[in-house]
Amino acid sequence: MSDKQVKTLESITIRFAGDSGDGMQLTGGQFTDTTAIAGNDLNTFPDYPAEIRAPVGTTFGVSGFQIQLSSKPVHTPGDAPDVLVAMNPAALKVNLPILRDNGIIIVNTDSFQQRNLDLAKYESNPLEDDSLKLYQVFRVPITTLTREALKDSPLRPKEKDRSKNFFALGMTYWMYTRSMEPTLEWINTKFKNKPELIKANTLALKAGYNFALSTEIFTTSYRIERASIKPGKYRNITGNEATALGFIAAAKKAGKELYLGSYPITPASDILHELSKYRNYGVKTFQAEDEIAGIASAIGASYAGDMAITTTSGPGLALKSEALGLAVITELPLVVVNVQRGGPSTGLPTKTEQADLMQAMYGRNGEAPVPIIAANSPSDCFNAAFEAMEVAFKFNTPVLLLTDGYIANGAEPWLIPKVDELPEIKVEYATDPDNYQPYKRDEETLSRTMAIPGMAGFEHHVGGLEKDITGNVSYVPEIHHEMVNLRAEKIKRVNNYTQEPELFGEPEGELLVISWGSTYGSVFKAMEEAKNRGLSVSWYHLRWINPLPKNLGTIIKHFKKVLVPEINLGQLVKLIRAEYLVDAQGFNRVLGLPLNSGELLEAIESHLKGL
Amino acid sequence: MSDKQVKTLESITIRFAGDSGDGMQLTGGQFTDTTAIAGNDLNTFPDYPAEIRAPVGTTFGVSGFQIQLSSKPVHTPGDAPDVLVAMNPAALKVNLPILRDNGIIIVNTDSFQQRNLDLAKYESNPLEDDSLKLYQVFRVPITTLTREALKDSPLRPKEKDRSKNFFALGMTYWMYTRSMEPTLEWINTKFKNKPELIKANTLALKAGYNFALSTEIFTTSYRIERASIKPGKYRNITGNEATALGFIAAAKKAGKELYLGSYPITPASDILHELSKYRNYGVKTFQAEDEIAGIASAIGASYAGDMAITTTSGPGLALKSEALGLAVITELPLVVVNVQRGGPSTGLPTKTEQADLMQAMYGRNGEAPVPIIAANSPSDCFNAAFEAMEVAFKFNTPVLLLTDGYIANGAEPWLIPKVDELPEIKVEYATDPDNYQPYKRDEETLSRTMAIPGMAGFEHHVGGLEKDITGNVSYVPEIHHEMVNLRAEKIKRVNNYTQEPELFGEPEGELLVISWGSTYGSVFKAMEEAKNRGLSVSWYHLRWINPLPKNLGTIIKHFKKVLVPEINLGQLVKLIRAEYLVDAQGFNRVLGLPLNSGELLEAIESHLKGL
Amino acid sequence: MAETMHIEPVKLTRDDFTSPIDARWCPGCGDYSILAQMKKVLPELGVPKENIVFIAGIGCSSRFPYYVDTYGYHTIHGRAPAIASGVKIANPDLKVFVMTGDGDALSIGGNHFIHLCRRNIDITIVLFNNEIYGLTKGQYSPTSKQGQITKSSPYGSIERPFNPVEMALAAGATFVARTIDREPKHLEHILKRAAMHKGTSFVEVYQNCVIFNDGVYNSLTDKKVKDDNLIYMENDKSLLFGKEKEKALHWNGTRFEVVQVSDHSVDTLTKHKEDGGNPAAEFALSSLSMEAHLPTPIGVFRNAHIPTYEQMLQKQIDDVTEQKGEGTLETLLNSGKTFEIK
Amino acid sequence: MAETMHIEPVKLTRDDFTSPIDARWCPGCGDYSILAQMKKVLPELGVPKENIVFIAGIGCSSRFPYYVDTYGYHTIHGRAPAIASGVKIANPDLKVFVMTGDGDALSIGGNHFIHLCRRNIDITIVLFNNEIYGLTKGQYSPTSKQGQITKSSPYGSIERPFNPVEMALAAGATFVARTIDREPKHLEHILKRAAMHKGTSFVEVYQNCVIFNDGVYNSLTDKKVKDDNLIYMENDKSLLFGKEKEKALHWNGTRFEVVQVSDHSVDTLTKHKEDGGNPAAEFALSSLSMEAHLPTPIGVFRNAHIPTYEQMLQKQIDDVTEQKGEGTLETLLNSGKTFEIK
Ligand SMILES: Cc1ncc(C[n+]2csc(CCOP(=O)(O)OP(=O)(O)O)c2C)c(N)n1
Ligand SMILES: Cc1ncc(C[n+]2csc(CCOP(=O)(O)OP(=O)(O)O)c2C)c(N)n1
Ligand code: SF4
Ligand code: SF4
Ligand SMILES: [Mg+2]
Ligand SMILES: [Mg+2]
Repeated sequence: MSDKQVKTLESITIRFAGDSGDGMQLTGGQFTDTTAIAGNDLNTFPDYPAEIRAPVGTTFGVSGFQIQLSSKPVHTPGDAPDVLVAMNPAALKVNLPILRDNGIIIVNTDSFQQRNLDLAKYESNPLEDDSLKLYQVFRVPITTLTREALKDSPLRPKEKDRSKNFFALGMTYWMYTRSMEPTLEWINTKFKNKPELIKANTLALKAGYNFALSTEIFTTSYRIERASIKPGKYRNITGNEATALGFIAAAKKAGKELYLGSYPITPASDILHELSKYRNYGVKTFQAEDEIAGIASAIGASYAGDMAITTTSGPGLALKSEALGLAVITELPLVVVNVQRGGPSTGLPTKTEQADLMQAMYGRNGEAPVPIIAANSPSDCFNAAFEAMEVAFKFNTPVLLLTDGYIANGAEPWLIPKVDELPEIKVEYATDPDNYQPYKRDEETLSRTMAIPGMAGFEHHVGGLEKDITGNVSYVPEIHHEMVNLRAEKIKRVNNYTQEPELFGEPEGELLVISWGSTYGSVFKAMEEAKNRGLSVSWYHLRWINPLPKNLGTIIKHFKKVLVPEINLGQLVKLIRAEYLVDAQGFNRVLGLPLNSGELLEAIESHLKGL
Repeated sequence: MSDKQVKTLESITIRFAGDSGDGMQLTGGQFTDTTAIAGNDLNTFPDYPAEIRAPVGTTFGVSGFQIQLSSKPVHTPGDAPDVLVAMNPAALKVNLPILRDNGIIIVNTDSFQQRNLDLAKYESNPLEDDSLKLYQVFRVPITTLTREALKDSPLRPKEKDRSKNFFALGMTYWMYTRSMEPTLEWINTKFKNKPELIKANTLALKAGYNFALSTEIFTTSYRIERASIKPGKYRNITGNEATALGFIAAAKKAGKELYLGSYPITPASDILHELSKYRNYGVKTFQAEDEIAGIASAIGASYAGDMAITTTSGPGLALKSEALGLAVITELPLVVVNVQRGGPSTGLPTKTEQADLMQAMYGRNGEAPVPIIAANSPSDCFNAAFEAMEVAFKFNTPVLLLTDGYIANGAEPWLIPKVDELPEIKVEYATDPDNYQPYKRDEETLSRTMAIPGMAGFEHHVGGLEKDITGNVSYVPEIHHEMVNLRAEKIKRVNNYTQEPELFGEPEGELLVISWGSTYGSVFKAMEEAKNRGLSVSWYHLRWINPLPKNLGTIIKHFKKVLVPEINLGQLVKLIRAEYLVDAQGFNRVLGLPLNSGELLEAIESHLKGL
Repeated sequence: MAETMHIEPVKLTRDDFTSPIDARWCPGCGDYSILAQMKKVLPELGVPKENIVFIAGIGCSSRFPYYVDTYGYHTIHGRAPAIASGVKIANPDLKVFVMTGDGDALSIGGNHFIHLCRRNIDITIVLFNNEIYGLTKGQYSPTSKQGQITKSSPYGSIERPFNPVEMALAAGATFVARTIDREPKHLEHILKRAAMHKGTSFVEVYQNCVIFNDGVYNSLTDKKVKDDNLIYMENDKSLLFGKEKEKALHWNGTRFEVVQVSDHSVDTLTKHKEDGGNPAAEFALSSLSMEAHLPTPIGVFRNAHIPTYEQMLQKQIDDVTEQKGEGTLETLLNSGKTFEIK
Repeated sequence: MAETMHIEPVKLTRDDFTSPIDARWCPGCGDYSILAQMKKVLPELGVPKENIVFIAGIGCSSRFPYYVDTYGYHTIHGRAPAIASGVKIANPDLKVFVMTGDGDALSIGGNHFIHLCRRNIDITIVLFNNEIYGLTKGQYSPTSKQGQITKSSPYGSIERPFNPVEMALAAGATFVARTIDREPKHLEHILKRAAMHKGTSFVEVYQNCVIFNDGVYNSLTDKKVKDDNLIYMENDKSLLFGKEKEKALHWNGTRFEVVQVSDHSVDTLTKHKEDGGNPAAEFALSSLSMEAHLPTPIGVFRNAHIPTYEQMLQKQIDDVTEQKGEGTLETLLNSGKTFEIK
């Protein structure tokens, strides 16, 4: 060990890639946890194959997990990985194009046999021709070495081979000076009833570590200093987990039971899975027969007094449109979570996109406005879910929460909030049965006066037809006009109560970047670099998209140009143009991938030049 | 007769109103047909009660039918009626507020008994207090007179009373110098198996006519000269009928069978009813189990080579969103007709509104653009349906056709087109099985290359996942980006092939009015008056809303202000602001009623003043 | 649930359930009878009025909630079973009714209907079957007879009807019954039994639409002929019918056949069993109404007792809570693998 | 229809139906067997390849169309029956298959499924029942057993399963059968009969999902025990099972019971009848699979022959055309009450 170098780096991006069966998501997850405990900031991007279970060894079946770790705050999993761990030819083939120039590749040479090369559609073996000459390639016979390490194990060969990801993990632990402890601990709990597996995986992990330590191949290991992130108690959390926890927390803070009505759909299903574990928190999950029943049952639960949510992804939101209109006209508190994915139609179910914003705004018949909030990052989903619920109950309205596949599956360390730092959520019901009118409104918020079944003396009717203040049907033209306007005005007032985002950068200048949702990290990175380069660009990242923040119009006036980066063909940019009559331009990529901050930076520069 | 006056009027607006059971729609229909044959131009507005079948005599149950007839071209059923025929107190109560000052009221005095007054919630008899003093009231004991006329009929008293609408009709025929012939003919065909009813209704009609002729009450009858409308063969047609015929005509011109998949919903059901009559035209109507199955089956029929449509109203369109996305990504020709009604949710099912435009534009997950066309008037629905189909087949795309309750139920004379004036619709299929690629595109239109089941050698797969040119699934980021952009670009090119609307008025000036759909008539009227008043205002009425016409940007530049009247809270106006960055303002009324041209004219004036 | 106030039940009367809103069905509509009987049943349930909720979709029938003075939600077309499921799961103390029509429940709402039956959530579904879409003015429905001429089938419908009872049985409803608007006593009795049942109860009510499908049940309601066409099923009783109860339905080992009572000794005649133990008999009985030459049974087809969905959910909540302890916000936030940054 | 080319049928082989696209199910998935048998059946149908259309929703099973070299449409979740209905009505010359899963057909698509069965459109539905949502990685489905632990039911599912055969019977499918992925001969035979049937035919295939629900049908596929648990129903034959065919299902007048063949003379044992004439027997047989202690029948539950939807539609078109004459554009435009303006 002593004759090896230790270099200190600020940050590094590693991508683990292999066949779907190779356990890459698990490997990535372990690396992530260990990294978090080591005190680095980090951000991850699991990029697994679509729904298809491809035959082993093909490019369709490649599963990847990317992590950026740093001693500085990071907000993205990194554009181009510095290191690629490729367990088979297909994994190499798929991921090579995104690796940075002169990047490190660790390959499992055992898997580069003709059959696998054919499956990956390689004409010749890339380890043997010069196609990798621009990279630093570490050739390791991982399978052989793993088998060797496990030669005394009673496991069958196939089972032994399953440990090879731990071998690979072990190597990276040495390379990036991570402790093996957390993973060893995890192995012990995970396989507590399968001692043979504990042994095998432990051996493989250590063998990998020792191999890297002792072999000549690796000459250098790297340190990444602890990040100076805020002290406190952390846990790694994915966006879907954070969303689930945000709602349970909101229910506790409101003294309500949480009700989820949902139908499984990628990439939203994990919220359902997560919430279904919390029976002892009084969480009721109802796996409905379809998305319509999912929202319909949530509407019923809300009507009956639970804190109700429904979770889905794009096609499911389309199906919920009609029922969402019912929640709008009957003015019930409800949060609809849409974890966006690539569209249209079934589209690209496992890829990320931001193309449901317009559907969220307008995908209902008639004038049916709802507030829209978007989460910025995995851990931010907690706050966004909580805040969505606060607004739903304050205004008695359905609220749409937008996340997407990228932050839903991605993970980052989350500074666990203190219980009493979280605000109470006040739920108000009618108190005077003699003069009860369900559509009587609070003067400030225009929220209607709720009473729920079980409250004696408040029996009343509501429904999807237009109505007057009593809740009874009315066809009077003026009442319809008034109600349509009141419902619209109520949603406009939401921004009297929500916090406005902070402007990043100078209050005036050449270019203003406006973004929303999961692009936060990429834009952050691009903006930091832009600042370094001294560019006159500021940034405003929206939290609430409907209604837009009050001060946005004023902010915009102080810039010559506006650029709106989105993972769609230009949706927020249309809202901004219509609202502020500013010639905002879009920066749009629809690749099923998170925005590339390098590309965005270029776009910023060229927009500045165009001035 | 000789001692009575005959006055000539340019136009007149009459409203028949009575209980749902009083046959007012039938009466209005007869008056309309007779008026058309008399050579007047006309426009009608049936305004029947909501879905509710109210107890007899209440205001909820009032059914109205309004018609404007004129010797000049008319485009609306008139803002305020000149004449109200009120068969009972409830009908008087409901309609009095819209009658013009000093208007004529013909009441059935027999029905003004305490019970009916109570049901209509009249505190005192309006015929006896002075609440009608601003009007010319004709008091006729219609029920008594009808019974008297039918005293020799063997019908039971209740049945006799059913003829009283013919008595009322007879009176109006005299007053407005209409011939009784067409209605007498109609009675003979309609009741051909019920001779007693032929006799009764004939007697009642004539009795009403003779009563008006001979009694002292009516001193004046009115003539409305023939309108100098284009010579040719006409028929009265409602919007829903015209829509149905437009599609059958398109199918004939394309040599295709017409397939409708639909679920009944007010006010669209009549298209289903109408089309189900045309079995001998090879029209297949499939009454589906819900709106989703309606569009899904139409997608299947289109895929298999029929000319396919689906018809619905707002909530139904919401339900169709997901499947419409499938039609977008598989690029199949299909027309979705949305007969708009008051929303949100169930809203006001029998009232009119234009609030589904944004849903039509954006109500789908992902980037899923479709062309949108809107019909201007009842008869124009024929052209709009035909044109929608032309575009659907030229571009292999679903097209959205927007009409609304007002023009769907309203009727006007329709100049029947000549068979060979209608263009052929060319349907193109792949011809070369060896190189068949379903997503290979025409260079000009970007339309894809279709082949349908049954074509040997062209077997292929399509589906809702993202795909490459072969139709097979592709998850390659760049292909997704390319396909999303191609689909968007294809729809943008629709306006290379569609006719641009004509600008009404000067090519430049102070104010430009931009409108769409059924407000055509009201805006036309307001614009005519504005012209008379010499106001500097021009008008552009959109036919295709997506894509917007190419020249609109240029036109807008020649005006200082833009006003967009709509029966919603401002939807087209948002599209225009976003697209052209012009400070277009909305004129918005959401009353469930057609736009009032008088109010619009005021708005035009005040916008001009504001300059 | 926290918000539910528990009040000592007071003796209620039908007037307590009379809504200030006048019913607006057509004069003579069968819906009035269902409303009248329901108002008689409600006070008998022993449930405080504020704990009663009527959920309906869209249709003439679905206007029902407005006409009873309880909590009522007139929702959207076809979704009432799903909405009601949420209501009941949120607050199991509530007595929840779904009021629906043949179009609402079996056309657009077919899926939610069968899934509610499958889950056995404690909800009472009352289906007003007039074999027509009333509200939208007369199109055929999934229960309309083949050949029926309607607005959307001017040359006769070519679709085969569903048998709602058979669908409810197959989907797993634990109480399944049929009755008729024109048999007020029977209607009242069946509504009451359904409402008292624990689990998903389903009642098909043959209902006359005077406007668009008048007389569709004449053979079962017309005094002159109904005795020969209608059988009142009663538990443990023979299935007698005819003017003098001279005929009976008798199980011949394979199917039901019509026999003369005089040809049998009474105790050898097949007795009706409601207990839900025999799918063969349930389906054989339910299929009779589809055959023109056989009498139509009304009464209870199945009455089975198994745990309800919400009972099982509560049990799961209790079990997990017992096992893991009641979750607090503190434990929630600090669960999973945490670590300190200093 | 005009575009359909009629070509003399050439003798096709299974290779003609092999798609250039490789199937991408998990190794060992039961779906492969269904694909293999289907490719054997297709050439036997006597239908030209270009007239065969596979329509599927979403799910592992719904990937099927890509893997046969015919026309194929991979649509959206649950809607395949409705889309297929449009395809068949548009062009009745086509042989249309719906390939679907237990989630696709019975959860989100339940309504379209039952309505297709009701209408008797000539379409063959093949339901891959693995009692799980495979594609979305393992949530319970409407056919999962109560108590099953899945991603979305970590403490066991509290829902009661549907019996797909029972639903298809109740909804009116005219051919209803069940088979198993691991019985290739039986599977092939049933697929062929279903495909040849005129009207809505329904085949439930018990299919093993090796990843998320492995072994769910072990009792029916494991050599050691299957003989005691599986009954092959054959028309007009007794319902024998057991290693030595020593046991039989016998109708005791009310229900099926298991008897020893030795206790009976063979021709007194109940014989299976597929003819669709007896709902009691159909439902009694279909309900057996829900009872743990009774054997599960595979084979044909119902095989009834009545006119199909599209035949009746064509007849109506012909009748109306005969009566009113064929409609032309000229007559269309000039129908109704016209008048001349000069
Ligand atoms: C989404 C949607 N689709 C269609 C309709 C129109 N619609 C309202 S009620 C109804 C059918 C009613 O039939 P049924 O349930 O039998 O009730 P009935 O009026 O006969 O009592 C239809 C098609 C609607 N309101 N919403
Ligand atoms: C509208 C919509 N909702 C949800 C999904 C997600 N989804 C895809 S397949 C599936 C269930 C598949 O189960 P099954 O039909 O049993 O097929 P299997 O994969 O088991 O063969 C679900 C929930 C979707 N694609 N679209
Ligand atoms: S239309 Fe028929 S069902 Fe509806 S209220 Fe009238 S009679 Fe009753
Ligand atoms: S997940 Fe299950 S059903 Fe899907 S392909 Fe794999 S084994 Fe088959
Ligand atoms: Mg009905
Ligand atoms: Mg499945």
